[in-house]
Amino acid sequence: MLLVPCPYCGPRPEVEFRCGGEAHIARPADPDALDDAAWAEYLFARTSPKGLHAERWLHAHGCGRWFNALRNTVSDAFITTYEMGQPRPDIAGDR
Amino acid sequence: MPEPVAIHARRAPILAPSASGLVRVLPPADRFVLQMKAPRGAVLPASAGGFDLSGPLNTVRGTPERFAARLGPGEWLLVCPAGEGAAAGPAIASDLAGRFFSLVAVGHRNAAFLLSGTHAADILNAGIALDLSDAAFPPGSATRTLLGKAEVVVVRVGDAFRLECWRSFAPYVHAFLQEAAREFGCATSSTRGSRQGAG
Amino acid sequence: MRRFSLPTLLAEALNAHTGWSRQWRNPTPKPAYDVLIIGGGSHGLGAAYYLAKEHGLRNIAVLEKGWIGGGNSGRNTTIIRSNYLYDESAALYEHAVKLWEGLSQELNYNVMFSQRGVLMLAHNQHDVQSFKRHVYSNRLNGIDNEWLTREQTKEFCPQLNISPDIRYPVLGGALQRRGGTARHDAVVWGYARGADALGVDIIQNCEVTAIHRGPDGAVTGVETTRGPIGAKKIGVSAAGHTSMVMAMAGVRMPLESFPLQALVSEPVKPCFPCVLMSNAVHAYISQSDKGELVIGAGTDQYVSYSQQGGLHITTHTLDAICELFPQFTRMKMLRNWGGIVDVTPDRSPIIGKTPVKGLYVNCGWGTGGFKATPGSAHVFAHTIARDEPHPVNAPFTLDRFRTGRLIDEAAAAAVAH
Amino acid sequence: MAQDFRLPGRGRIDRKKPIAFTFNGRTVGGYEGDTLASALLASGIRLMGRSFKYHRPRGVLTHGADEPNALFQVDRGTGRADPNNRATVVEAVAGLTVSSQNHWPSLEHDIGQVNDLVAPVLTAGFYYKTFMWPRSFWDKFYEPAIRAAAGLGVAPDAPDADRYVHRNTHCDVLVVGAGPAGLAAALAASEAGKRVILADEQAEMGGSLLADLTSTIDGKPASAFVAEALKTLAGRANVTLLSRTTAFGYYNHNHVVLTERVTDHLAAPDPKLPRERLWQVRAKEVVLATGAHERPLGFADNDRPGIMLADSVRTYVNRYAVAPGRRIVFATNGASAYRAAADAKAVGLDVTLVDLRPEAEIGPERALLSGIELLAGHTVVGSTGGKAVTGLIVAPLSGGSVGARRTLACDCVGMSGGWTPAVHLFSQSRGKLTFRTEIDAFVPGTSVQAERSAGACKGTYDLASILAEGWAAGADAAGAPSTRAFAATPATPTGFKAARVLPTDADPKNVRAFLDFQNDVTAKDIGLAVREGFESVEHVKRYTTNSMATDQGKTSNMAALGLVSEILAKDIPQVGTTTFRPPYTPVTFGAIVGTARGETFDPIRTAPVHEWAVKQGAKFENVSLWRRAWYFPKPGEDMHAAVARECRAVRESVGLLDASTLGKIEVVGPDAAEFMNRMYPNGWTKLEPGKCRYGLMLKEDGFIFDDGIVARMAPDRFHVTTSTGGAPRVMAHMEDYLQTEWPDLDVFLTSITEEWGVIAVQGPRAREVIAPFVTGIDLSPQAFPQMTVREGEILGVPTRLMRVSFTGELGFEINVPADFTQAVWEALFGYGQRFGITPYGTEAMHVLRAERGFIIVGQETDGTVTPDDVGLSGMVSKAKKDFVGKRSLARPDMARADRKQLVGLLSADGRTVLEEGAQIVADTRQALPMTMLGHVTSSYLSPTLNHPIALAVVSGGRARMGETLFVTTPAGFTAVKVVAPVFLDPEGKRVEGLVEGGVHA
Ligand SMILES: Cc1cc2nc3c(=O)[nH]c(=O)nc-3n(C[C@H](O)[C@H](O)[C@H](O)COP(=O)(O)OP(=O)(O)OC[C@H]3O[C@@H](n4cnc5c(N)ncnc54)[C@H](O)[C@@H]3O)c2cc1C
Ligand SMILES: NC(=O)c1ccc[n+]([C@@H]2O[C@H](COP(=O)([O-])OP(=O)(O)OC[C@H]3O[C@@H](n4cnc5c(N)ncnc54)[C@H](O)[C@@H]3O)[C@@H](O)[C@H]2O)c1
Ligand SMILES: Cc1cc2nc3c(=O)[nH]c(=O)nc-3n(C[C@H](O)[C@H](O)[C@H](O)COP(=O)(O)O)c2cc1C
Ligand SMILES: [Zn+2]
Repeated sequence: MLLVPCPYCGPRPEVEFRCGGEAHIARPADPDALDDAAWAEYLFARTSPKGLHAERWLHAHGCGRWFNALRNTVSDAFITTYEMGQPRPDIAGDR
Repeated sequence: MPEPVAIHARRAPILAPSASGLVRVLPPADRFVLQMKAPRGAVLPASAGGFDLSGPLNTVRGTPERFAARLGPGEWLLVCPAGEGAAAGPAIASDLAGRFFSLVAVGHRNAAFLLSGTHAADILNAGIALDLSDAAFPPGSATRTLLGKAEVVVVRVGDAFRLECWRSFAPYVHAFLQEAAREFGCATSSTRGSRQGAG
Repeated sequence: MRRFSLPTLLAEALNAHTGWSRQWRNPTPKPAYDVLIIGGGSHGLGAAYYLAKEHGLRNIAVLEKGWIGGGNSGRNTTIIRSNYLYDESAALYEHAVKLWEGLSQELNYNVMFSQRGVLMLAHNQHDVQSFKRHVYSNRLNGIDNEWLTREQTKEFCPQLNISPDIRYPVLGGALQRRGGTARHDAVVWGYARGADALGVDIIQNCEVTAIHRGPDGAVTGVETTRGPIGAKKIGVSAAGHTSMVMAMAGVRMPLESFPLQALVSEPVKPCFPCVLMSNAVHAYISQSDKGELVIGAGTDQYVSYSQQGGLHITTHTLDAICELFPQFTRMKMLRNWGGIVDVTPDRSPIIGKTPVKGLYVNCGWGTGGFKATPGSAHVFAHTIARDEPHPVNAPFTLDRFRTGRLIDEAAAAAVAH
Repeated sequence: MAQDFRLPGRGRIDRKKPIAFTFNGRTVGGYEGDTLASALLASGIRLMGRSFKYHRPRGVLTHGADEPNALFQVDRGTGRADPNNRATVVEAVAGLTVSSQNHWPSLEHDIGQVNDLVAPVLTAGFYYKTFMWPRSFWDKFYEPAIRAAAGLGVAPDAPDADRYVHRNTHCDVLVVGAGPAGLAAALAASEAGKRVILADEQAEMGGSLLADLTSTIDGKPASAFVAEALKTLAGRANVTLLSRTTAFGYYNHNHVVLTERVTDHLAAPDPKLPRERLWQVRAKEVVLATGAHERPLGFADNDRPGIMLADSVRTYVNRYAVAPGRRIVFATNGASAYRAAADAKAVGLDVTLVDLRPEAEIGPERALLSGIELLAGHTVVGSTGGKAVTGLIVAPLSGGSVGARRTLACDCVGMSGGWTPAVHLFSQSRGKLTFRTEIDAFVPGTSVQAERSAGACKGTYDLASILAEGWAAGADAAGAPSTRAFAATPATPTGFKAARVLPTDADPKNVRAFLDFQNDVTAKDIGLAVREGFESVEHVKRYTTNSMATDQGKTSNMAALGLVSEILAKDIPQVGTTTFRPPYTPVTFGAIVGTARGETFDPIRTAPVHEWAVKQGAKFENVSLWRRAWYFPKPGEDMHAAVARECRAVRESVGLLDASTLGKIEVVGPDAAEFMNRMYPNGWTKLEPGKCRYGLMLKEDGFIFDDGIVARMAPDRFHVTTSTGGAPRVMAHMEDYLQTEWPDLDVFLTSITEEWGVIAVQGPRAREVIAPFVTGIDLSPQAFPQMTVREGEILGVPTRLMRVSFTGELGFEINVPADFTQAVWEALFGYGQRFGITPYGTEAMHVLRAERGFIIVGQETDGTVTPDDVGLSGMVSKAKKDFVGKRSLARPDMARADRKQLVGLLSADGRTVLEEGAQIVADTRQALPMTMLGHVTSSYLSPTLNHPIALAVVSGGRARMGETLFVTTPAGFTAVKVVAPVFLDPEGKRVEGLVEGGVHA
């Protein structure tokens, strides 16, 4: 079980959280402006990288806040967390 | 028209309160969920309706019967004795006038337990994965978390722990705590009625 | 290729088994192949086998970054069934089951396909309705699947606790008698041996690190840890690593890779007659020929390539197993491991062409592609050889996510594996 | 039985506490402190089991967790029997019923032994090569035979009588293993005041020192060091000592999981105690001090009972006061066995030592052998005996050639092939191993988690160094680095000359040198695997099953990969190891499950009127975590009769439903209406306070996700309801958008599902029933029309009273604070008697709504259904620019004419109640596979219409009105007519209560 560093509460057991998948896939401001392919890309395409992954977490059974995290998908180590709406920090990931 | 019937409904909590035992069921209370936006650096009110809101996240302020537990950056669980909510609600609202907030009465949503004695933390740790030691969770701490498969709010009141859960989870939480408390002695506390099998 | 049979086995027994030779060669990669398959799992090896056997191609290599079968093919709970709801899926999985039924003989390799029956339990009214929907749909698709009453489930699986007093009482079940299990490793090795005998080069310890494309965008070959290899066509069959491999060709996939766990108990004498699945409580269990209880757990919630998940996921599954089989709490977990499964939004696979010319993909099998192995390999080979899908895999396009024509087995039934 | 092999005056057994248990029906005596293995050996019992494949007679090989051979069925009474217990770790307890496994009819005379005769056929992977013909024989004959032969013990078949619990805990330093390294680490770490947990899987702490009678530490006997260390640790409040506790899993982020065996060692445990306790430790730092496992030697017939590890001989002698034999030959390639030989000699046993190493390569350990015959430069080429070893066949080695054989008569062999550090937990933590050639072993390399190893598990074998290393590791882990030197005498004899299979003069074809004792994997099997192309160690493992047995190869791993490296002429690091996985030793399911059994398996959520319904004799159904009243049978009624009566009551008079389980969310804030506009396809801006509206919720993919009535309580306040099962996911879905997509909106969500109990009062008399109790609300139809909400009081307590109907009848949903629900319910029920008020359950609710053609999300829909599919395109605003799901509805496939659409079906024969889930075809004469048009989503015998009715989704259904289609039945097909999906009151008049004398169609 991961120890997830909630930026509000500190490290907490994973069971208190819900992982919301890849971060920074913002809902298009004007969905109608997108063609089917672009809309499908928004809905379904995911990077699923081997290495650093920017992802969303919800401290569901804790403070109730969503936040972003950078995690290494090979080691499962959390590199950093940051608030919703913040850009992905510029950290070079070691594999 | 039929004759009017003038009786006042009585409160029937899901578990009957109990006065003793390692795991006690507490009597009904009144409660509110208060929410406000709390971006970093925001100045939040220090109190409302007599509830001290000034504590940082995951702490509680007040007395064992009347307290404000800050469960999220902008979320408090306010608890007061049954009956006091009627006056507290408007008082809180008026103290917060001019702000964007949400105040929702949830007095009946929760059931509450009190665990005391030297093994209180051990019993809770049968299902709670947090560090409940004095160092990590001193008196004045409060947080939402999981006990086994139920969401709970744990509030450290002095040496004891108050546990709140949603009403329908109370029988589960109670049974869970009873089971965990078994090795530490008798954990009596009565439930109301049976929980029948499915048909 | 030396044929396997009882007589040859006996002869070798007298000969201290010195006469056996390699089941597949260990070739050095050639500079170029007609077809490269990336991924030496059962699907990739199977595709190579059918490409050679049914489409007359000979210049084929399978590139495997580690050891063949080291991916999900070597770490799954081996459940095989074809009682899927939608016509498209039913056709695909049934295509596979039919091939399973003759696979040991076809490959001259005993894959121990054991049709012990797969029983899926219904625990609530919604399950009952959903399973009957499956049963009827399967019937009209010519696939065996029958509804069992509560008592009949107990008859079929006497170990089952059908007491009405348990948390989620058993209300009945859907049984596919032709479903069962197979020896996962044997499937990999059998296809490898078969493909090798047809001239396919199986190249292990050869990780693809880049995909090369020509001026017209078509693939021209790959870069690997063992050097560049040219190719006219490339089939990607990399399961949990598909997103990474496809990214090498600039294609973003509707996939996420999650750890999926399984465990075995210590081996015991036969105590469990069938494959039993309960989706409502998340339990999958069967007993292997060696005697272990083989138990499938769920996926962890986050993307990971670690082949390792949290104990709470396993716990959740064992909770359910012990609720249905309270006598098993004294059994012991012997080993617990994880694989990396590539999950699509509609939980159905993608088998077909890609936006890149010469590049084909077979992926998205998520938690349940072992059962499809022969069928999937067979139609994937067809797709690669003919540059057009077999009718069976035609609906399983990448494009369905654009059009919305999903094959949403998960939404329809919420059944995995 | 006499303990003929018990040694006098030594050992850690408690001679004042004799115990007795039975083994295969014979009574065996022993003492507290014995394991089953030591007690059996004390009684001279060597034959303890049969191997997996060849059914070879086997005795105990080890004295600890690595035991592959001596596995027992242990019966502690009803519901307390289980298989595959290692005799070396199960403590001997009075009254146990112990039996050996995997033989028939008896351990001594086992028919399965024929397998040993045909062993040449049963090589690695033989089953892949045969049993294929004839095809049908596999299921009927071959596989059942293979299965019957496989497996070890017998699975329990009675429910477990024991309980298990969990404990989550945190510490600064977790020390695993309480040998010298672990003790020193714990002392150092705790000195710094940190919270320390020291765990050891054995009954006593001390590790190898418990069997060490010669070493002194800082001038005191090793045992005194252990005692003092434990006393110091026990006296420190910051230390938790956990004996009988195995750390079995090292997971992410220093989550280490241990099982503590609480009662198995007690003859009459306190019933309050759990059998096992699962410790889930989150440690800031971990010190691994798990020791090393001794390796067997590979030679022909190295598996006879009586042949065991040298250090095990030493342990049985010193710790358990048992002579595993009287004439013992030690065979070794290294130094440590010399100590074992010396200790055996010291108690008067007849000892010989055979060393593979030539005289010249033997180090100072030579001195330990005074009075002991040493055959240096000798190899072992075999053993003699049947069910017990009678001799060891040795031969001198000179210049690589094997000299004349000689049989050393003996009743016990202590073999030592060197040591393998127990790097299991380190590897599980994902640390990378490195290979140290000089000790022929993998040791911990780079750590990945906050962890360090010390002692033999790190390849350090000298006692003084181990202690110092342990101390430094503990201090370091506590963040207070310090060093301490320990004096330990005599110097530990260490070092060995790596050997895989010992040189032999026999034809290798005929040599069976066992590597994996349990799975009967021999060196030849490894050779065969490699020859057949299985070159990766992972392939070798899977093809031969080496290291896949219950001991997970603790004694065999190194041997196998060493052989592979030899055969392939590759360095061992290049060959690599197989993956170490949890658990370190097998863990009971019970420990993992803990309290999640019976009523604490999963919460059973019950609604406020649940107890009342129980008393009424209601039948219940599970809906998500909830248990809801399904129907209320009266004596003699079956489900159909009860449901029909309940339905009629609602149509004709009035019924009561506990609808409290509906999800409810209070949406509050100045932007609440805007938020609702974005979340739902329909419009909310114009909904006035006091009004209700049906809300259909889509996911971004355009498919229906949930539905419910929404009441606008105030301009900035909505009371949203959801389906029972959907409540948590709808709340999560809303919160997600609110926090992550539209943080600019000033809206807050609060779950009020459990705050409000909901009583649905439905039927033409509904208003009359509630009227006497309601205050502050004008209930007249004009003042309180359909789809409105009013706040007032009922029985003097606050209510949100909604006039809504899911039955098609005049109806109200009374929301009251949950604890008041039962009182209100009882008042209504009492007063309503004059109208024949009838409680109804979920089944009647389903029938009633189906008669009116209302959908249930999850029944008519399944996650692939759009609003238009179920005839609710009217709910989708054309005016709104955007809402969740809008864009997806514009995809080509969402508008196909052949999409499945909601229709009604009437059985042509007027009798057949269709099965829910049944499939629909146009033509029953088609060949398989048939073209299916859709399926039945809901089906009932309508009590109101006295006719079967069904809802279905049918391809292009709305254009098929009046068509005859065919629906599957258990027996075949039945004809149905396609009709509109509203069977009753299409104009919706009944909600006004305008009924004249009931309805019968
Ligand atoms: C725990 C678990 C339980 C399961 N249970 C079942 C079940 O009961 N029934 C069922 O039907 N299915 C089950 N599955 C799913 C099933 O295992 C998979 O769907 C199936 O094995 C996929 O086969 P494959 O050949 O596509 O993939 P794999 O066997 O994973 O093969 C892919 C191969 O590609 C290789 N590769 C990846 N990247 C590269 C690269 N860049 N270069 C070269 N090679 C590369 C990998 O090393 C791997 O060997 C389960 C899966 C898991 C993990
Ligand atoms: N002479 C040699 O060549 C040689 C070689 C190896 C070991 N040794 C001797 O062995 C000893 C090594 O000392 P040490 O402290 O490193 O090891 P140890 O064997 O003394 O202690 C290890 C302890 O860890 C426990 N343990 C192992 N895995 C565990 C787990 N997963 N959970 C809980 N407990 C677990 C064991 O029960 C044991 O008590 C020394 O006495 C050393 O001389 C000698
Ligand atoms: C169907 C099946 C049965 C297995 N049986 C055993 C077994 O009896 N003993 C064992 O040690 N491992 C068994 N395993 C697990 C493998 O040892 C191994 O853990 C798994 O293939 C994953 O590989 P890895 O652990 O090397 O990553 C089994 C695996 C599968 C898929
Ligand atoms: Zn938090």
